[in-house]
Amino acid sequence: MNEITGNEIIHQYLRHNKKFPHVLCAGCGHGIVLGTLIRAIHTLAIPKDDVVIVAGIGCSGRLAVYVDFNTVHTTHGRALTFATGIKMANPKLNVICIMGDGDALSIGGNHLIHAARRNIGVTALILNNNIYGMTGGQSSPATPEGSTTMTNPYGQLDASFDTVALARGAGANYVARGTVFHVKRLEKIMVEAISRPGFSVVEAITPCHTQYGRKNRYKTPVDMYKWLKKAAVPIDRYEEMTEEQRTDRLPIGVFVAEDRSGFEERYLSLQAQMRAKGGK
Amino acid sequence: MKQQQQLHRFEIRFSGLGGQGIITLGRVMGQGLALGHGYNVTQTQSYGPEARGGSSRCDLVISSEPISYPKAESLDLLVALSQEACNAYYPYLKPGGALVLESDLVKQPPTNRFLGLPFTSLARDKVGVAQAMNTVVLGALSHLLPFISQSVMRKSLESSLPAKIRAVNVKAFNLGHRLAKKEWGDDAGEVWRVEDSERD
Amino acid sequence: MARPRKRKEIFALGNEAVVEGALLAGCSFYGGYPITPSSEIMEIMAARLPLTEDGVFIQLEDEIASMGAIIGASLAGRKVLTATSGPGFSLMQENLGYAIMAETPMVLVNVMRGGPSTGLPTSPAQGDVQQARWGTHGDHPIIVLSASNVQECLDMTITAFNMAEKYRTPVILLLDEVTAHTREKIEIPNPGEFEVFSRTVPSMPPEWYKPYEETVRGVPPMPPLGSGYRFHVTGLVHDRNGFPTQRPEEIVELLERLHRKIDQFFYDIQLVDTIETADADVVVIAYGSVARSAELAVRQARENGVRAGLLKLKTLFPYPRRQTEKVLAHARTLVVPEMNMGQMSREVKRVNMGRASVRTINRIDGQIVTPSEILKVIMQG
Amino acid sequence: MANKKKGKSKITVYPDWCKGCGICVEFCPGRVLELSSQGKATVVREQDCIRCGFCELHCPDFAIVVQDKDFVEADKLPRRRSAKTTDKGE
Repeated sequence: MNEITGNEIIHQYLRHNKKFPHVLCAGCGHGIVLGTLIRAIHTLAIPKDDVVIVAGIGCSGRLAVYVDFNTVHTTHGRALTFATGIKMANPKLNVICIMGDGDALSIGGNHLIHAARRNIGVTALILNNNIYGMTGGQSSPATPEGSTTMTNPYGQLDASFDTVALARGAGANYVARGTVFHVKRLEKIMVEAISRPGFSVVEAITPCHTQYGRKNRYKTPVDMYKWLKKAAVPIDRYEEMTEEQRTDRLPIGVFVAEDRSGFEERYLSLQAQMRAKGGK
Repeated sequence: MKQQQQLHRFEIRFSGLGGQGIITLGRVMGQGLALGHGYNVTQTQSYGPEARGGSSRCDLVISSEPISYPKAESLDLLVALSQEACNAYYPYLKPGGALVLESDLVKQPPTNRFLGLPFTSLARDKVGVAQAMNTVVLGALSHLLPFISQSVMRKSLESSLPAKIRAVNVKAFNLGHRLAKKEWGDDAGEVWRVEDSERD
Repeated sequence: MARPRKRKEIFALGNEAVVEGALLAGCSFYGGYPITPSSEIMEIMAARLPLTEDGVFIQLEDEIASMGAIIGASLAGRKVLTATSGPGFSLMQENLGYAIMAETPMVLVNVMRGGPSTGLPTSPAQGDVQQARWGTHGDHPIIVLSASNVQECLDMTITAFNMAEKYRTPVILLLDEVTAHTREKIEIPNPGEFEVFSRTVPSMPPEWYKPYEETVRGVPPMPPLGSGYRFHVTGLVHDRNGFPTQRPEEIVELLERLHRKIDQFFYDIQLVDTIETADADVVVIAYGSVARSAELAVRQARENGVRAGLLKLKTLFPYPRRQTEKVLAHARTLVVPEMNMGQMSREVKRVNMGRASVRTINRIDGQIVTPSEILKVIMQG
Repeated sequence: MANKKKGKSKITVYPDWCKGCGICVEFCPGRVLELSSQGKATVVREQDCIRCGFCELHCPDFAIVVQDKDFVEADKLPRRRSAKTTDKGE
């Protein structure tokens, strides 16, 4: 075993002029997602220069600053719009968007559905922690009905978004869900998401014990990981379950996997066609 | 190109119903005067709901000098292709200005001094394409306005049209020019030629 | 004035001229969302860009996304354009601030229409002048240009791109419905007859590159994403390496540099045209289509024996203070006609400091200020 | 794969980077790690490590490195040679 493995790989992709440990809370799954993403990029052997990480605002948005890629930390909810411009301007680049659930599903919901409809060749990595963590624990569109937050002290009234159903409905080429407990599976998903053409959506369930857990029966980070271990069920098994068995269970795995060409590819071929014709 | 007649803010308004090709008419004429004849021209038009539904309007200001204010304020020539348009814009015609009418559509002219032709039926019956009505008007005006060279305007028209409708439009243009000469007389626009030569 | 080559002439809309100017300036990326009365810019770009070698056109889901996309494309090395009007301009303010903070060159054309809100979609107005200056939050420098006729739409678009690239900043070009929707004959300049400036890129090995380093001009070089210079771009206040900072001295250093890189080049940025101002007692200060009315009024006033002049603003912000002070040396009266309630006259009054009497003419009825209205005020002295 | 590797691991925890969240301690099948009185993960039963990789993969702060003992000792030093890097710039 002479290969460098595990965190030693990751250390090579971290920015050496940044101070570690990072700003996220102890036990926050976001670091695990970042590690997983780095391993996926390493597995695919993509040069650092060809990777652009575009992040939104929130805890997830802070990840970009720590990695030695081209990194763009954008405005709240708008990461996919920047990513769309970058991909169209230079289709050669691997553009990966890191967003939170509030970022991608609430303020950026419109951009998410249109990126999916357009099938732009970008990987959307949605870090779902069911809460607005950075700003102190307010409700997000992924906050489960009935749970308690700073802005829903008497219980969340509205239903939460099903990211997978939303992305599929909007036409994403690849849709998958993983958790930070099931890391190897998540890594496989990311490898596939990045290498597919078109728009890929990966929802990573990454618990926030600080802002969500403490108010909702999960006292420590470990409690949250135990919940993940128990709640997550591979999609094929989930499908065989009865409605009753499905209660409080979360299907994980790959939900959509197609190979439709991305918007940028379709644009380039249209351009070549029009230019060959010499205009209209 | 022969010596350009001196013009000092000659203002034309084309008006009528949406779908009559008024904007195209103004644009083609403006382009011919600006690029073909070398005048300074500004063309403005009605936008939005006004341009979609009932009435349509397109203005040209033509001048030998640079044009400062681009909108038409006091019309030298009003082309009215509907009764409503005629009613609405006649008050903006300057004293001594000319009124050109679609004589089938404007049944109640606001004055007895006007030049009329049944442009729509001419286009439909003599050209075979009712939509070429605006080009018949363009042909007629190329006769009426002394500062327009018929051949230059026709060339400009041809250059702005796709090949498949070029022949029809040239036919419409020539028809308009011929009939205006016959019906309105050789010196119909003489008033502007005289006025301008006096000014210089 | 010997011209070696004849220039191509076209009979074009103001909006069309913007496209011609943008393409001449090297614009290869348009992202936008249609809105009256700016839509022709987008429509023509949609037809033209796919026919060029590397031109990209994309219609986004809204104006917020339009700004995001063009900023992204600019970071990836493109010269980028978007155009909008009224409500769309309001939506763009968020990412406009980002572009200022991340020093991203871009040109934003706002064809002003009547407001507030949906307002008067097809009527001209100049109600977005102060929004262009202060619309996005926080203290920030901004370059706002204007054009009053179709030829200027072309020329000022080229200028806007050059300034955006030179100063690494968004540049707003404010047009109004009249200018955008007037057709006129314009000349397309031949290559070589106008300046085309492109952003400076770093010329040191990547390891030594500091993305927001202090330079003499205050403008750091900017590599395109993916060219080997990996760095962090953020809308947060950042240090020289691009990383977020909260250290007071680094905050001040960044924000002061953002201002200084514009402030020290006022002579290059503040553009005006003057007509008969040398001896004028009454000077009209106008911009956009109203400047055309003003020009006619000034000429008529001269014919009537009044020494009138026109100071036409082609740069609205930073406000051309020096050029205004020049006319204030002899002007007794300044007349400021605008299609708003007095947005630019605030700036004029600020510079005037009570020296001349300032007369404003304000129209908010969706109509352009006419020459006769201006003439009347000039004649009153 | 696990048993074959039992007792052959070298585990390093960087205390500066460890935030003491306890994930590694809780889920380690060999109970190799414990939280110290300082609240940091520490290696207490290295010989029981089966190199499943859980702690390394699940450390949110990249503070744990698990290596092959024989290999590290042969090298004498924790390895710092550059990996199969795909970085164009380096």
